[in-house]
Amino acid sequence: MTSIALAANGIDYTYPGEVRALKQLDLTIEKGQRLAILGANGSGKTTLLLHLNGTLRPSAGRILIDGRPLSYDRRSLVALRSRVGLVLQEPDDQLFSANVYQDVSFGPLNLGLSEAATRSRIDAALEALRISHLRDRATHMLSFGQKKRVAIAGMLAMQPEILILDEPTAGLDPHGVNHLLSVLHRLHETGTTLVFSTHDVDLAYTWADQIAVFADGTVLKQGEAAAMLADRELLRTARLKMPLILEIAEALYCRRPAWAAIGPPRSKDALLHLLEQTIGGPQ
Amino acid sequence: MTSIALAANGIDYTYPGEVRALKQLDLTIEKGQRLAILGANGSGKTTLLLHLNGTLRPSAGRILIDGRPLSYDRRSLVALRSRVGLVLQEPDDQLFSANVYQDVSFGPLNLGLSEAATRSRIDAALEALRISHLRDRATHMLSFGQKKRVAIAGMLAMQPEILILDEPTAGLDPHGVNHLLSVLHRLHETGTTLVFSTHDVDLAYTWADQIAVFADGTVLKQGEAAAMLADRELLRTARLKMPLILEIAEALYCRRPAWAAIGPPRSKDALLHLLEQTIGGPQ
Amino acid sequence: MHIMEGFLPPAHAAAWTAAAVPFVVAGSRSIARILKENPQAKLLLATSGAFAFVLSALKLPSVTGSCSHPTGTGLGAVLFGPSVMAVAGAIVLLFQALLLAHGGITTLGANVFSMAIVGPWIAYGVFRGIRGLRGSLAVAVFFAAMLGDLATYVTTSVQIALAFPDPASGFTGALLKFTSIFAFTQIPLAIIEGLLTVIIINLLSQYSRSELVGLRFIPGEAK
Amino acid sequence: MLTSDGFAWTNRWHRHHPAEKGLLAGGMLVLAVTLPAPTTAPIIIAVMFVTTVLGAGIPAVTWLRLMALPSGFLITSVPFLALSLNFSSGLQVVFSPQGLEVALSVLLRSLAAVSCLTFLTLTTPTIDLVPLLRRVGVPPAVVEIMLLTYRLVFVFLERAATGHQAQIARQGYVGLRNTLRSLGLLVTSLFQRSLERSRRMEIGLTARGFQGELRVLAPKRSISRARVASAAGLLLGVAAAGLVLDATVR
Repeated sequence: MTSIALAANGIDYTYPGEVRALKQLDLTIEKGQRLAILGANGSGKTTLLLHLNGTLRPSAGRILIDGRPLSYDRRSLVALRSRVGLVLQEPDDQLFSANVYQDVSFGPLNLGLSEAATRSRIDAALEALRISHLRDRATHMLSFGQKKRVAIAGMLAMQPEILILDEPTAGLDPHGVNHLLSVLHRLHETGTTLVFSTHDVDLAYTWADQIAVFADGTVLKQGEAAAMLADRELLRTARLKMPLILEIAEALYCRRPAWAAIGPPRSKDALLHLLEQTIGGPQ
Repeated sequence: MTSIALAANGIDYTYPGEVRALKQLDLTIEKGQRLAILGANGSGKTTLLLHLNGTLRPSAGRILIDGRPLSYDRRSLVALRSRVGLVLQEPDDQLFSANVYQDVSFGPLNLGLSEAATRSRIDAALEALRISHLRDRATHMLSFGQKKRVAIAGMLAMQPEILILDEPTAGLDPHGVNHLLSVLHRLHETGTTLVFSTHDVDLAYTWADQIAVFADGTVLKQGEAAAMLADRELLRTARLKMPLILEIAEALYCRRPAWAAIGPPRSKDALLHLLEQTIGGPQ
Repeated sequence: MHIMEGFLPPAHAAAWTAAAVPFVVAGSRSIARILKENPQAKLLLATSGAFAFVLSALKLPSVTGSCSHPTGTGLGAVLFGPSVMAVAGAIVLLFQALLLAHGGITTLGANVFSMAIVGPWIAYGVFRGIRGLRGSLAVAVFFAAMLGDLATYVTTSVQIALAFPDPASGFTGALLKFTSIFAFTQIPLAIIEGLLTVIIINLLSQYSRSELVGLRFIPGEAK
Repeated sequence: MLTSDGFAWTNRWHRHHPAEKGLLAGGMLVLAVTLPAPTTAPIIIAVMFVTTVLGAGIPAVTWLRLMALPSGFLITSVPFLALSLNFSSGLQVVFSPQGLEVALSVLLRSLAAVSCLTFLTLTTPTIDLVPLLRRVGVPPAVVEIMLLTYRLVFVFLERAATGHQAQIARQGYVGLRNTLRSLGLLVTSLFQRSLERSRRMEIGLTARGFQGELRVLAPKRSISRARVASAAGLLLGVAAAGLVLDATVR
């Protein structure tokens, strides 16, 4: 049985004086999982993520870490945040220092690590994101994609067990997305639990183990990725569309029901392969 | 013959003290066209757009408006900007007023229009973007997608002949993208020339008449959308990928060469239709 | 430290407003001059004002546990000069009153006088003085920000003491009373703000040299 | 972001002409500081509570929270008005009945004045009041700067809030030293980004025809004579009631 690392249990939240809120939201994050929180803009995804690392405190309901409810005293929060790392969407808002190396050092130093330990953490984090060559660069001279990687490195240097990323691919071009996904892939393989929010159904489909479909401040349904995205009714409610790969595969399946046994293709290549099987090779 | 509204002729540009630049760049914008400038992040697309409305002045080469080289005195620039409207990527860079109505009024007033004319321009622009209900709202209380629409309305109220948009869909969810595209569609039908920069090949493929493939500060090639995106060599050089629809269609075409006569499908529906023709209806 | 709405008797409120107006008008004139040469400077001035407002909205760790915030007087005076600060400060104080109900309209004049005029001028004078005596940048900035803060708090105490003299010992007694009450919170805060301003100016002069030169904080490099 | 500002833009009276609300709040404020506080102030507080909460529809909790904000200032200063220092025979701290009377009256006057300001803060977007400054002789350039400042305040506040959250996620603000360092870094980055923003905004506004002047048209709003009359009536009523009550008490 898989064990649950972090969970939200019926949480409610209202910003003072505003309407938008989380309503009776449930979410479970299993150890070692890749979970996508999929929803339209402004549906409250960021607000949810800010609850998962204790930045915001729910007005009702609980956040559970290792099955125990989180208490909001300073010590518990510090302990939580050393295990749960959150990277926000906009890298410009989270890079504070003038150069890359200094910026990445912020977290480890706050953890109270020695200088030597901090330096090796920084090296490892820069290496993991393949940006060691940027170490001496000024943060404001970096491109958007580079800034994003530095922001992630800054969190990685704290070695969280659970890494949460808010819209990690937003604003990245295809090349930047691929680079980021390969970094996340390696992280996942070394045991880090990954949670990310996105409105990109194609990304969620090809990359997540589980998807939590999010709309209007609550999780409508959480489950295995392909099952969530094949549910047209659910997608309509959440104002999302079906991933193109799945839509084409479905068109194929409904014509040749027997194929359904293979399971839906999860990548472009799998789809092209399926297509080849269906209509035969080049003539 | 189509007439050329705006063109860049062999322009070079270097930011003071930096490396990134435009090099020997050529671009032509035809009247009534929808042109996508497609390239990776940081390739210099924004720098190019800032030349098209005279914000930056090339160190070599010329910008041609109606075939005449642009001169950079104040009057010519004011005249140029009343015809060429530029919407920046980040709406917060362009919205300066506390409420929506006031903000949209800025451009028309700068054109020297009367109060009555300005008010009718504002109403028309808000209507065109389907945001009349936001007229009394505070700018800072809008969502990102709403801000983006207000920024476009502010430009539209100046009734430019050519509307240039920098990464118009960046940060928008599928719903927001659809809304924006339907607005742009109506604009195009009423004769506005549209130019937009993007790194989204799928968007460029389904939405542009022509594509200028941009890399490392120059336009590699400009031409009909499908032709540009079918050129694997060109895409590789520009670090772009082929649109998924085109890739699947190509897989189908190379198996049934005869179909190539139909031309490539430009939308998801066209692709599904093609697929249906290929493998027959549901069995 | 803001004197709250309605705290001062009308005559005092009016007198302090009258005292503040000439400085704000002079500041506006110098702004108008800047704008004539360079109309785009409007953006920079608004940016400075908004920055000052946001600075004043940040919470400082306070010894007394109550939430306190930096005044930004010293930083503003050192970066933008005291005459511009009179206007920027007045705008910030007006916004704080209207937007947050913090401070007040009737006490605006008194607050502008202590926070946007006395504080910045003292800070600026101290900064120039210490720099003139070849004191280090850090020392100059620390004392400018700290003494700017303290000057503001002493001015506020004077304003309150003038309005409410002690029944027995008059103005002197009242001043002693209020300076000592406010000292508990204000002296530690002034020190913290001094330290914070040093950190900020250090970071800025390392990494934003060109901007600071543009603001004439650091004289441009000689040819 | 700022709770009070949120209500100012969405309350029941947000479309009413700012001059109407300005008249009511400004008039009451004048009454609060000029008429005898012990009798007038309670009436003003009651009237402003009713107009803000029942009239404009602001939750009572929000009203109370904003009214409580200056309590820190009152607590640290008002009690000391009732104490007197006497130097005649060494230093003596004595209770002064005369001072207590002043203290109570200042307390009431301040609260009444704050209730007027609170009404304005919660019902009227600050930016609607700024154009009124032009009428009292503030130069147009300064008014334009204020309009722009207002907008930028929110842009920067949002950045500051996000930056703060990001620093918390990286264990900033733990302990005094760390807090000062975190705050210093936040302010510095905010300063740099603010200047960057002002440069980019110049480009954005130039594209919209900016040549130095920031002229805008406000949405059309008309002054309601009925509301102006009722505000004036209310002011007269409160003034009369306060004075009559004062005369009776004496």
